[in-house]
Amino acid sequence: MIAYAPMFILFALAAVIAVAFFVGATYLGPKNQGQAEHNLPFECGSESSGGRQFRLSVKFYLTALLFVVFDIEAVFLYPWGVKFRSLGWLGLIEMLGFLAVLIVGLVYVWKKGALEWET
Amino acid sequence: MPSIKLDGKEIPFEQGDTIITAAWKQGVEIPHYCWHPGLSIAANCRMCLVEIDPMPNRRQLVLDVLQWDPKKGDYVPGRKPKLEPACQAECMDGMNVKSESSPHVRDARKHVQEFLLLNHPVDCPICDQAGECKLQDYWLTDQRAPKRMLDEVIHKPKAVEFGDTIVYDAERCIVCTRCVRFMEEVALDPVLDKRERGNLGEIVVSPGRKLEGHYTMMTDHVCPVGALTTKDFRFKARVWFLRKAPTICPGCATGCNAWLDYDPRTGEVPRLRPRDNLQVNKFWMCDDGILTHRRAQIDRVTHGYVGRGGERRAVRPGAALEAAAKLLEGKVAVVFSAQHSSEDNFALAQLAKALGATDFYLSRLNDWDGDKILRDADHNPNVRGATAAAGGSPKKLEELTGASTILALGGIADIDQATLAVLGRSKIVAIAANHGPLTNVADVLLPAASWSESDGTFVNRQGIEQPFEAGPRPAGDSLPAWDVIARLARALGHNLAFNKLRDVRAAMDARSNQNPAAAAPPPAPAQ
Amino acid sequence: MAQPLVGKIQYDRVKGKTVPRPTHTASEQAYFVEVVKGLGLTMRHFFKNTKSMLRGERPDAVKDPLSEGITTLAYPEQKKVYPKRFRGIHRLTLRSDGSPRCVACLCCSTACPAQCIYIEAGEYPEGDARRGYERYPVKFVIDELRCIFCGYCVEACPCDAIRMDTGRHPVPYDSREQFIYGKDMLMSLTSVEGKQVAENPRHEPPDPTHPGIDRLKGAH
Amino acid sequence: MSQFVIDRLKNRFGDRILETHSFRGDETAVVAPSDWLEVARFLRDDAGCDMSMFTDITAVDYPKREARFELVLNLYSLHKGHRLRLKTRLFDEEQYGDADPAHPTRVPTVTPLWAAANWFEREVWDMFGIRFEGHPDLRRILLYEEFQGHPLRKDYSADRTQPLVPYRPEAKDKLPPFRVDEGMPFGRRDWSPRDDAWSTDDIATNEAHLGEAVVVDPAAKPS
Amino acid sequence: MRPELVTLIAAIVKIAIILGFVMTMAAVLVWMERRQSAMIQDRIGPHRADIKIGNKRFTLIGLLHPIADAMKSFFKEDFIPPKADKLLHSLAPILSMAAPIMLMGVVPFMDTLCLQSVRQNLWAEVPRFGTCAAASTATTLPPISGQIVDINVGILYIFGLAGMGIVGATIAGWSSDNKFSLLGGLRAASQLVSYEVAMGLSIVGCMMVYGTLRLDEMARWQGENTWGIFVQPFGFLLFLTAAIAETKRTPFDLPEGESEIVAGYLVEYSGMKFAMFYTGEYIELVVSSTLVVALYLGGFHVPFLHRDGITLAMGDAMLWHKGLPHLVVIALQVLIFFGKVTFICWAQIFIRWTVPRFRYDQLMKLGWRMLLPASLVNIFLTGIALIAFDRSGLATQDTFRTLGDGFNWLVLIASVVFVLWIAFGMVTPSKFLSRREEQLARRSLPAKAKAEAPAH
Amino acid sequence: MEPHDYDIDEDDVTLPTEPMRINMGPSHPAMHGTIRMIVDVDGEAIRNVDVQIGFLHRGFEKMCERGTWNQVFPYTDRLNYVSPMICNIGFAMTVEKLAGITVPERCLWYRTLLSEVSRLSDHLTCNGAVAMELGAFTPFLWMMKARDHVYDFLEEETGARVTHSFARIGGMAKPPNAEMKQRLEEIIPAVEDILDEVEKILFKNRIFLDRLQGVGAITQAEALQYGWTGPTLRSTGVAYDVRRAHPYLKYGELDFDIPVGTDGDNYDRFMVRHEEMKQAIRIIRQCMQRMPDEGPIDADAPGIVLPPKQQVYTTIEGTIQHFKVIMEGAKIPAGEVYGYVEGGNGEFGFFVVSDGTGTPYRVRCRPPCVFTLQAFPRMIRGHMIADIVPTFGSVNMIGGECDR
Repeated sequence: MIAYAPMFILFALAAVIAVAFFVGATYLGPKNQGQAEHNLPFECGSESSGGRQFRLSVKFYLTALLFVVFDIEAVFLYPWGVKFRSLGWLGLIEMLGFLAVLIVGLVYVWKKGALEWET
Repeated sequence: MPSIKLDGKEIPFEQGDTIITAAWKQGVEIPHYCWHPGLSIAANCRMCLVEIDPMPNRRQLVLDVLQWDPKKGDYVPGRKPKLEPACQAECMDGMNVKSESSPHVRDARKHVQEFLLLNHPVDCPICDQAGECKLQDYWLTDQRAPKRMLDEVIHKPKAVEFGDTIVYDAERCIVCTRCVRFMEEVALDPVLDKRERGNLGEIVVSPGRKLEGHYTMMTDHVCPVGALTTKDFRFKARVWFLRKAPTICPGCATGCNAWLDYDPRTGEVPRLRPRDNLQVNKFWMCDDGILTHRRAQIDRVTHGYVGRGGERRAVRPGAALEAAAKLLEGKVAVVFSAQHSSEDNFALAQLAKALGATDFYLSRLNDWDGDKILRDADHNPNVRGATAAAGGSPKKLEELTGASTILALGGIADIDQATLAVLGRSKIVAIAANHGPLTNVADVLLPAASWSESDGTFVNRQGIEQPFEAGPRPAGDSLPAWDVIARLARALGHNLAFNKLRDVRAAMDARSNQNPAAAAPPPAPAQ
Repeated sequence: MAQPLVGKIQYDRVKGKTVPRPTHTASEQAYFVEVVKGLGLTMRHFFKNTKSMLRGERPDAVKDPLSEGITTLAYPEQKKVYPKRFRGIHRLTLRSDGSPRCVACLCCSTACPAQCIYIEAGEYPEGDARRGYERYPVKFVIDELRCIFCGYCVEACPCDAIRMDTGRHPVPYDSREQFIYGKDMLMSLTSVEGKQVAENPRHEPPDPTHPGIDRLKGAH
Repeated sequence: MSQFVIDRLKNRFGDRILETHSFRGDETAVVAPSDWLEVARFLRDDAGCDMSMFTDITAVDYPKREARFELVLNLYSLHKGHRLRLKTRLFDEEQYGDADPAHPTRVPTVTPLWAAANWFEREVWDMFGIRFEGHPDLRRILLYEEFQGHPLRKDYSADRTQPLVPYRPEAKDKLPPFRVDEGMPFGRRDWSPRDDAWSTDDIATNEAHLGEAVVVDPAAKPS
Repeated sequence: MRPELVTLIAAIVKIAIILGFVMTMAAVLVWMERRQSAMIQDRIGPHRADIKIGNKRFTLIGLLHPIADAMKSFFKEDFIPPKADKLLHSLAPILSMAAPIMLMGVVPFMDTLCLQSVRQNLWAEVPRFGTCAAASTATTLPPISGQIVDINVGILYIFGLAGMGIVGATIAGWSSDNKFSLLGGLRAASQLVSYEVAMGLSIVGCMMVYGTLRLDEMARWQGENTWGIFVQPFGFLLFLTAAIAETKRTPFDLPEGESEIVAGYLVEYSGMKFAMFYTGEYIELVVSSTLVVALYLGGFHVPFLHRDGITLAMGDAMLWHKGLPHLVVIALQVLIFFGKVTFICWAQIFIRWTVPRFRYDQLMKLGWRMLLPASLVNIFLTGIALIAFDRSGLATQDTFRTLGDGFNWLVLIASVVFVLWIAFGMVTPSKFLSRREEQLARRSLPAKAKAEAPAH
Repeated sequence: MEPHDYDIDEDDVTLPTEPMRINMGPSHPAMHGTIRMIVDVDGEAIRNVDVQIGFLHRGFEKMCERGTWNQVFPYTDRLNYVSPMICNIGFAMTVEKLAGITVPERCLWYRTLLSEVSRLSDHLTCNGAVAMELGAFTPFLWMMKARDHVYDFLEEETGARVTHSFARIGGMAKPPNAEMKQRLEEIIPAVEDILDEVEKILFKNRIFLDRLQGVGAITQAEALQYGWTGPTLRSTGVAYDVRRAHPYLKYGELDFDIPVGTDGDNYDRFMVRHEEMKQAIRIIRQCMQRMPDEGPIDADAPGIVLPPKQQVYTTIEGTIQHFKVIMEGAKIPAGEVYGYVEGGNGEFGFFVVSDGTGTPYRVRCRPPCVFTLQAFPRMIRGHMIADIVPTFGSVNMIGGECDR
């Protein structure tokens, strides 16, 4: 466990620095002037029109789904990559099979238009 | 009706009219300096020269002249018809006159203009006439050329004081003698004259005398250039900033028609000018009348005031209105004003009716020295109008013996100490444009607009109803008096439906239709 | 939606010169090549300018604003030389005796489209040689904040009394009142060359050039 | 230059072209409001006129005339290079209402002919208060919704102020020596306070001491 | 002394160095970015913040500006929109700033320091090959690794923590109660996850070649063989592109998209919170540069500098050798590593000021349709090449090793030439004025042209 | 939840999303000139746009009705404030047309030259802003540097960098500087150099091209329906340029090309403006050659043009002329005309009505950019949020001109 101690020290320090900045600013800066307009979120200088709660375009979620798919698979590639030289041809071919599935997936999404972001 | 042709336009005339007069009556202007419709003919400026076609079977007068030929660069002999001054040439039926349409006339005017400007100082920047100066106007319409003379101009006396009111600048003078003729013919006091000749000519006052009397300021008015200026208006304003409104002089019962010149930016009224009305004042006004413009500025009531003497303090007019409403109880004596318009007085009469008051008085200025020219002995502009509006014959203020409350209109009035003492025993609500003896003892003082700031009507001594229009916006918090009265009525719970002046006038018309006797202005009170 | 114009549009009065469309060459399509070329250009600027900065050979932006190199100014320390015609804040020119040339004719405030000039005319006091002859500005106020620096007042002045050749612009003050320049302030300003008098050859009574003729001295 | 367009119009419409004139090379034709759309359509579609380009639409206010507004449509032919100004005269809707056939106050929109007219007719509505029948979206365009009046009318005085709409900072007075009205032919004089000052409501809180008392010598006569 | 304690102390020292470096770099980069862009754009750039001592102003070529900015940030109003989620809104900047700092934990900035025996080894040479022995006795000290967190899955650590930065930007956008922020947050999330895929796949090639997940071993492999950029040129481009996209800098600055969505997820941040995002961004820039350096530019490796000193060689032929003490070698490595990182940052700033920004769909297409397939192809090609290399004869492999040395020479010569070019450039005067004269002469008015009739 | 077969018609299974309504402007970095767009977006794609103008409305037309004719010039400066000289000259020419005045030859050349210099500053600003808003800050600042050269020149000529107020009815406020041509000979090459560099850094960069190509495209027919003029119309292939179609000033005698595009998209608009700058430089060179160095600048019209200052100071006639013009303003005969010039954005027209007094009865400005802006919703619908930026940039909406 001691091997990971520096990591936690680093984490702690990073957090401390960030929080210190944060807290410093919170106490040093002037406080809110309390005007109604002052507090409004920025809408380019005019009052907000349209609702705030809405359903977002499905494209954004699709990206996240794709990310999960491809990133997880990428993680599978890492140990393979490290051990690739010892695996040789066999490893390459096996991984090609794995990648083929991945590529088929990519082609499918592509064809389905999930990679079209216009309109 | 006989007629002449001027530049192809048919101009009818009456027997004895000169060309320029006939044209003037038709609204056609022939350039001129020395001619004035109200004065005798001098024909010395030569600006109004016109070309008159010879009558049938007459030979045209033609002159041999040298003309400049720009091609040759030299003068060549030429001929041109003899031109005649339009101010002196009497109209004859069928006469064909060429003014604008004749190149010779245009040429003549150009040269006359050049001569008149030959020794003129470069004074436009400091001259009060700039903007309404005929030299400027005719330069643009008739000369449009730069100077050819290179010599130093002749210098003459400047800023000569002709009297207590008039300053004379000989350099600017074109010696048209309008002022000389005015003093002689209208003011009947030939105190001015001309001396020297040619470019040394100038106007002088008779030795040992000053330019004085009741009609001095008209000399400035008749002066077509900036030679004569009044001390009153001197350097006060630039005329091109001023707007004008048709008004009636509030100085006396003559009711001279006048232009109210005011500055729309500041609301100042720097001068009055006579407005032509051949029935009433012809072309003239007296000095005191011209100076009534000061009433628009001096001693103005601009706020509401509550309290008397040392306790008096200025308040918002609404507060004054409230205070006034509280005072107006019991037996109310109403004082009309001969200085206010018929509408103001009428509105007051309506309020009096609503209050149930029957005790009517009239405040006024005492008589002054009238003359046979313009000035009437009655120093008030609207005695007849106010009397008519009051719906009867209001009593003199001196006859007032006591009242719990007095509702008074108008600040400008002559009140002797005894009457003032009597008045002072009552509670007084005054509505006034100017401070005066009555307002000084008022418990509540409401600001009213001056005559210059509101529309209205004066009835002059001849019984002519003369409407006048507002110039600047009401000063300070003030409002036209009829409006103040209407608001006071509302504050008292009575509804006088006077929102616009035309409401008041409509009510007046309605009353006069009902009661023709009240409509016709009663004869002037015998005094 | 409106129906579009029918028919083919032929506008044959004028022949246009068609601008080229992008060529889509391989090097353009591949992003990197052109980006690297662009990097070359920006680096050229960078090295050139850095070098001139470090070597202190930066072109003088005041004297040589057309240089390829850095041409911005470090403003308050370095100031651009304004051209001759530059319309700066106003000044009132003076006569030889130090009084203002202005005769309060109000031409400038007439011509001013922003209405930023306020003048009150007055007569010279008793005893002054110019009394009666001329007026002078009792008050001459310019609201430099409202002024739009169009130069119309200078153009409108018949006496060469107001000028905008001070070569200054109004300093950013911190209150509005400070932008309101009174007569004394305006009279104290000088032109770029340091002059305060005008070149108007007009004669005034106290000037030696004025003939000074009046009824007593005059020839008649 | 484009006299023949006028001739063509006269041939086609005869007396319905009320007036034509040519000044400094600009040709103008005046029609009745009822003919507005038809003439405009003819100008666009006729092969000889071929006014393909909408240049501008605006109005001019002549308050002394009975039909106070003059609606001005400027057209241009891209192919033929000529221009024409088409005018019509309208009455004030605020005075005559919109139903009086003897006093037409509206014209049909030309937006179907030229899409460009859309915003400019909105502007004419905004500035003059002239409505266009059938306009798809007749809102104010340059001014805000709460604006009162139509400012390019001659009787809208240039110094008129508008009431504040909420969420605007307060207007500040000008500073001395520029008092409220000084130095400007049109001031930013606020019209409302006088009425407020004269109101008798809420006196107690509003009472203000405005100045010193003025007492005039009774003997002094006003001039 | 107990080895654990030594490791701990060493770790703290390393953290201090890294933190010092990162925080300094963040400030310096702010200055660099502003000053460098000024130079590119023919401006002066920031040079006004000063310290007055007596009558003298010290502006330190504008370096005081970041300090002034930081101080100003502390004293600015801290603004939270009333309807915002206050917790998340406050958490976002902390995450955005802390995560990149943590990322620096696995970056090797030096070779393993063999502390085994201070008196003997630190000032002496150590053998070129072989690793340090672990602490065996009570008196010997353990070796100090070149990174703070000595774990064997460094790359995974990086990818794991990089996700936190995404979270920071996304929740910033989400919690701000502002539509622009929301769009920015969404854009940030989409963009970062998309490019993370491409980035993750583009370095598989590196792992295949280096055969490790440890960044220090990767660096060491590059030192022994040749730099990654030469064995994975294609992968380098892919990784660099993805890395720039991950740092959200132009041309990939859509989440902020100044002219489109105002400032994206930063719209509702002010004062120090904004500064924290800002700092975080520059730290990210440093981190991505360190990764580029560690993966492709030899990490702390200097051409021909080995653990035992400088050895100029070409293949098996050793040309020159100079032994150097261990501490000197390590110090040189640290310096050169930081130098390389700075250089890469400097180069990235140029990219920012040269190219315009992508559009959202173009960006996503580039990520998914170009970089992702390209990185798959890269994996495939690398695999084939590696197998071919492994299967080839010794001679071929020797040739390649010699080629590796050749690349080392290339790097060395290029660096020297670059330095000399700059030095030479600095001593010659600028050519501005003479060139301008030429231009004026060249471009003066053409000879009087005939008055041509108008074209129509 | 029902199971879906994802291969069936996609419209049935697409989740209904609500458009998000965002305000772009009035104070938005891309909305230079203060304009508000209410944009309905679905994700990043734009469903609808409502463009609202008027934030910079100053009542230009109302203000013109209260001053003298010459007092309109400062207002025209603020119409198209990146090429104010063209507005100045356009108004002067319109009133001269109404008054029937002809200005001297030298003034015509001078005005032509100044117009083209102004066009240079207009297009430099517009193209620079397009590049800047796409994130390419560097070329923008280079172009600003070039524009600064142009402004320096204009400042030397007129006395102010932007608000020149230089034209007068019947002439110009001042004659050209003695060293004007020499200055131009220095400035023009510097501007050309910068244009070259901008070409190098932008014109082959795929990111830049992708952002412009095919975005905001409009057909010729639609452009004409919307009444477009100027570079935006020419980008669709219609070679309508007032300078050629109705030559004014000296354009009829000059040799220059009218650049036109083919597709009417942002790229074409950008390129047309770029090419126009080169043509403007060509025109400036010709003007420099052919403009006479001597001769009057003002027309001979005493009631309209101010006299020389020396006459004002020394002679009463000069003073009177001066006062007449200052007090009452130039009296323009009653009538109404429409005058037009090729402004930075297209046909810049003034419809002027005079009632014969010194004050304009009605001044109407035809703002070319409003026509282009009106078609903006049509151009942008279906594109993405980020496309608003280059499209709006290439429309070159100038607040002062648009809102008046």
